[in-house]
Amino acid sequence: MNEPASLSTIEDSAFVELRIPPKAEWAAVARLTVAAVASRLDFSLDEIDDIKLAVAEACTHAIGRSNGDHPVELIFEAQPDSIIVTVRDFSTSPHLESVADELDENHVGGLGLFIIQSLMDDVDFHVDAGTGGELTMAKRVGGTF
Amino acid sequence: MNEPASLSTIEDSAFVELRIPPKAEWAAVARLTVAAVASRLDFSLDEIDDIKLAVAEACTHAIGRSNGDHPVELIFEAQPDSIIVTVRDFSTSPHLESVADELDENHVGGLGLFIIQSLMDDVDFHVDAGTGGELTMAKRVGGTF
Amino acid sequence: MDIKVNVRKSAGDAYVVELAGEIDVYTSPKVKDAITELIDQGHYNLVINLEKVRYIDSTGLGVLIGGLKRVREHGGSVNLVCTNPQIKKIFDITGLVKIFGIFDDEPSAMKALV
Amino acid sequence: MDIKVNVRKSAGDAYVVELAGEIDVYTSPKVKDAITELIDQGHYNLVINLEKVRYIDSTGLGVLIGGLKRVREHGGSVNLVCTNPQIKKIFDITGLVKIFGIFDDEPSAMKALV
Ligand SMILES: Nc1ncnc2c1ncn2[C@@H]1O[C@H](COP(=O)(O)OP(=O)(O)O)[C@@H](O)[C@H]1O
Ligand SMILES: Nc1ncnc2c1ncn2[C@@H]1O[C@H](COP(=O)(O)OP(=O)(O)O)[C@@H](O)[C@H]1O
Repeated sequence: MNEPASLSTIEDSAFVELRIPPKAEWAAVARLTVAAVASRLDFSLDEIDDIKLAVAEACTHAIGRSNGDHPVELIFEAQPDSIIVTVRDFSTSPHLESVADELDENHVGGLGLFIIQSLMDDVDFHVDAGTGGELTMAKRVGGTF
Repeated sequence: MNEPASLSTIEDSAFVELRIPPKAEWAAVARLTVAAVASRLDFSLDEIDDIKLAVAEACTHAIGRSNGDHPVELIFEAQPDSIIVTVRDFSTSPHLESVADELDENHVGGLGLFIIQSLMDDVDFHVDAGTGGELTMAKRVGGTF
Repeated sequence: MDIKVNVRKSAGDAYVVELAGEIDVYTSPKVKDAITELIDQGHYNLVINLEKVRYIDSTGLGVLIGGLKRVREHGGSVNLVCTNPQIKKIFDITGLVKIFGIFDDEPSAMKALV
Repeated sequence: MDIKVNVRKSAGDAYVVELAGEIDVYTSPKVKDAITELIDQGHYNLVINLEKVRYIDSTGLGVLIGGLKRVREHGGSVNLVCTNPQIKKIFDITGLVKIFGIFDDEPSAMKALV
């Protein structure tokens, strides 16, 4: 995506949703879609690359945890000055708990989660025994990194 | 997307779903997402451009018909040798009927619909008074155009 | 995912509208505004340079057709510069090649105006 | 959205693995296979050229780390060639700059192997 990021055109919150099969070959689709969404905001090209990578890491994790039955769901909330991305797997495998622990205790375990935490402004992981894991991350335009 | 299309990696049908707000600024996201999906199949770069344009035309129509309340929903079914794209608006405005007529009678009305019919192998439009319009289009790898 | 519009005066009373980027349902109003403004000012001989346009769809074509119709009412014309094969193809399949003059470079498009 | 892997013998017993494209969860197994094959053949001095890599994520880093660990067991090393700032940044934030030798061109990376 070597295009100049366009000026922000979002007035209120806008939601874009994407579902991909829980397989490695579809992670690239999530990456390109979030880049397209982020380029509607005032993010720099470097910031868009950061968001792309963070979302790819979240998908990789979700795909890895999946039992293959449910799609990986991504919700992109575009606000005037930030993007909030939620990645949901619907997998209820016990592995999920340990990921939550890693994030809760600020223990840098998986390299992927560490990258997400480094690139995004806010990261939150939440597990529900019934519905699976939900990773939410936010990045502000011209933010901290 | 000046990247070589990759070799086909799809064994069975795979579904990717996208929902965008019914506003002009989000059509580009649908375009980039479908290009990413299509590049998982054996389509040539020209064929991917055709699919992108056809999907953009369908989104433009759906956005134009929308009353702003419902997202535009796109379902991409990737098969080993073809892609099937369904674009659903959930708008039940009477305008829908006339679009169906145009397609049914092979009457080339809207330039956008004409472009879709020219670029894709199969096009079908279906209206349900309760759920809105649904445009389905398919393109085979190495197909007719 | 945006459009750049650059308008400049050329030889005689001709104007060049140079477009760069993607012309879709979101960006085509900007293109329309630029063309409408020129026509409102009484300029009816236009070259629209699409060399740097990577994408155009029916909303963009509609703007070009609309511009052509208006300048023709005043005996003017619109010539296009277009080299991208994918974009040429869209003019082909829609039959618009027969309506617009389409040229490989700006000097040829300009020369054909007069 | 794919990866090209090109392996070639260089000076001494060193090998160059040249990668082009995107290294992600889908493509990194191909990279891993190429590196594993070299190591299995007894080549422990590798230059991995990332100049044409536009994208890498943790799965790609994991493959590079895995390769480094294996060659080190045999007293070998892995040097990287990387010029893309976004990719350099990923090695920075993960602390991997301290573990890999990272160079601006292949001759420097090769020279530093021995
Ligand atoms: N910053 C680092 N420096 C050195 N080695 C690392 C670093 N981060 C991860 N590793 C190593 O890379 C391998 C893969 O890491 P990681 O992605 O965290 O594993 P996981 O598959 O559990 O997510 C592990 O062997 C780990 O020890
Ligand atoms: N192939 C064509 N040749 C000439 N004019 C055309 C062609 N296709 C469409 N037009 C004109 O372009 C304008 C926009 O067309 P169209 O997109 O079909 O309208 P709509 O908004 O109803 O979808 C109309 O004025 C139409 O007459």
